[in-house]
Amino acid sequence: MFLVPGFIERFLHRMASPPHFYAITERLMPWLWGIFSLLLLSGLYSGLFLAPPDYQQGESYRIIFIHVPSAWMSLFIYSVMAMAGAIALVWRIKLAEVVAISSAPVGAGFTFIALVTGSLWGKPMWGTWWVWDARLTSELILLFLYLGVIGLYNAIDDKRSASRAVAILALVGVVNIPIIHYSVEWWSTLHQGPTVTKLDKPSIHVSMLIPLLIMAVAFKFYYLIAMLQRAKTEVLVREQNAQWVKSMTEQELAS
Amino acid sequence: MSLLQAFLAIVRRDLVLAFRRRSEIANPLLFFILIITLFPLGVGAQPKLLQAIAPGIIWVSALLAAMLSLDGLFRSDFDDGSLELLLLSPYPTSVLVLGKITAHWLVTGLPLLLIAPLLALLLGISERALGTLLLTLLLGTPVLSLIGAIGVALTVGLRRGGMLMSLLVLPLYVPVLIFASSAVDMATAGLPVSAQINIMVSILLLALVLTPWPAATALKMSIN
Amino acid sequence: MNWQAFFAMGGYAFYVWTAYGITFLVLALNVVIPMVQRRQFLRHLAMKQKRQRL
Amino acid sequence: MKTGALCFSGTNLSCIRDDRVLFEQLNFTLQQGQALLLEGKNGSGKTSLLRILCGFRLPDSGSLSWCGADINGSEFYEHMAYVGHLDGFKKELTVLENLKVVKALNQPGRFSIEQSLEKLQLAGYDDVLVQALSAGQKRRLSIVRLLMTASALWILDEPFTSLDRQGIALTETLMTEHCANGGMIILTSHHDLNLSGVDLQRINLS
Repeated sequence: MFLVPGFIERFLHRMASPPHFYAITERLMPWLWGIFSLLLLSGLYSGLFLAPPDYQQGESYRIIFIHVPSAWMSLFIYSVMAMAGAIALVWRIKLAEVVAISSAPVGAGFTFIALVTGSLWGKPMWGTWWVWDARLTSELILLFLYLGVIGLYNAIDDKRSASRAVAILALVGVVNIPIIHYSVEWWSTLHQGPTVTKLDKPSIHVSMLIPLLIMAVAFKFYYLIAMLQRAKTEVLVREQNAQWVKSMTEQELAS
Repeated sequence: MSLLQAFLAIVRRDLVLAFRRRSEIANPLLFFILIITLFPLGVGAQPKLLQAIAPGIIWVSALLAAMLSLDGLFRSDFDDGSLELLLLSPYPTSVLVLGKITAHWLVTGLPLLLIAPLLALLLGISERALGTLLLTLLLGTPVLSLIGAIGVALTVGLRRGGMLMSLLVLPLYVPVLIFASSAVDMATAGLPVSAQINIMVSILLLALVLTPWPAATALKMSIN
Repeated sequence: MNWQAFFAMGGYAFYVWTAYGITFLVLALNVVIPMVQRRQFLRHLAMKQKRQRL
Repeated sequence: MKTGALCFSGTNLSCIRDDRVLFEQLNFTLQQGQALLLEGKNGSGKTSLLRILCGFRLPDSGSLSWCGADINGSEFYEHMAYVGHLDGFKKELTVLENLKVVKALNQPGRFSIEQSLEKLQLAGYDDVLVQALSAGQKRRLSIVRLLMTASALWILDEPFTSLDRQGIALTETLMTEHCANGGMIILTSHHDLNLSGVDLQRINLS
């Protein structure tokens, strides 16, 4: 924790205690929702209305505004999960465990979205729902990695050891993802030639890039919201014997 | 020096155990041959077709055989308490785990190399590709044992860990499958294979250095 | 641009709107499910405390 | 074993299992020559505590230290030996083969394999397969393991299970000897302990 400004260190320290985490999250949530909705609406508006149709793909390219940010998020969340896992393993910070496991279903969701939207985009463009294209294939394997993490967590009863297991698996996965990605890329160029890269034109017009970036940021905020929602539930389950949870449920009972 | 002795003691113990139990060596091998026999029955016996998909068949079967045998890697040690003693040893657990993986490979990976000529015969792989097949098996099967050890270590404490283990481990096997089967493919077509072999060597070295630590950590987690 | 043309998406309506529909369905589920779980768990905890007090 | 004073201590240990608090705020300090007996009903967390002391399980709070340092960064594992519910012997291997593996994995102790076998009246069983031994003989073999490895600290979970009266007396003598030589013992037992001259602490979990 050296080289970190004092106020951030204090913030992190407070966040590391479950009741504070719960309270801070509660207070943060409306703001996150607000920013997310604003970004989402402006992203959708500029993506679906303002951006002109693509000269090759017509209107169908508009799937890009959810497909590409989801694909980015799927990798981003996996690396966040692995980082949180590493912190949990090394410093045994309970909250890092919670963040790691709460990220997994959100990441799996984005991976699923990237696959489905990719397939829906591929049908009109390539004439088939599924091609063994390098990116779709790596995304599919990434989905399996996510499902493995979720399955492992649910299979182990003791939640603290389950978190350690998840952290180890996420770290192993994060080292493997570049290798898997590289191998799949290599495999697909070997087998079919780089003809399906109609989708990545060397440059993308600014009017399309801006909504894409707005959606990407909106999805980051969505991730924060969804992850924190899960984290809150997870913290409650783990801390159910603590006094602060008891008094909270008592208030619930009274009301 | 004594660390080496501890390592060798583990390898020797597991080899002796495997020879006393026998089925541990025979079952994965028979399973491997059996799956390969099933493929011609499933896809038809045209020599051209079989030759084309042979590398894929061999490697997918090798992955499945490795999966089958992996389940026993820590199972009996977990059941009889030897695993606890392994973890309480003052020597680094990762080295002892590497010993167990080594023994596992000697018992289940190495025999695959020995029956490779038989497979070449069954699937009509050309003679010039046989050497490449052997080389990919030599480089690839240890990686299967090494990566698989992490999956088993994570699931050994669970009642029905087998299915979960394959979900955890099979996606990680993708690079080995791709490079190994494409090397055999290329060799059949008479093309150079040094790129694939070089990559497989680096994957093996990487796995050798990087996998024992997470496997050891996962075992500590499983034992509680 | 009129609404009809907008919804038609140049003939790609099915693909575009299914993609957006599934996306927002998954996103919504990923937020709603943990909230429901939390409410259920809190209720379960409250019941447990009630039992213990009796 | 007599060099320097060894010391094993735990502070503020707590353990929660399946949302039930097994114990909280547990403290102990064990010096050389002392023994610690954990008492309590079934399910009171004796075995969980022993497993925490071995480092198999993380305590839900609190810490363990060996000679002042955290057990994971210290020489703890060179100085301890554990006998649990499972004996840790391979039943397809002979007694001697099993003990040779034990020897390779640990620092050599005060007694050789032969001497230790003799002490527990198992001399001559060297080439018997472990699966041919009776439950009591297997338990004695576990105690052989304690004698042949360098272990100042013995952690024993119900060491007297399946031992006959003579075996129990023998084990008690060995435990007394161990403490007299500057060893430490932590154990659980339903059997009434007879360790004469040993500084015995008790912790009651309930």
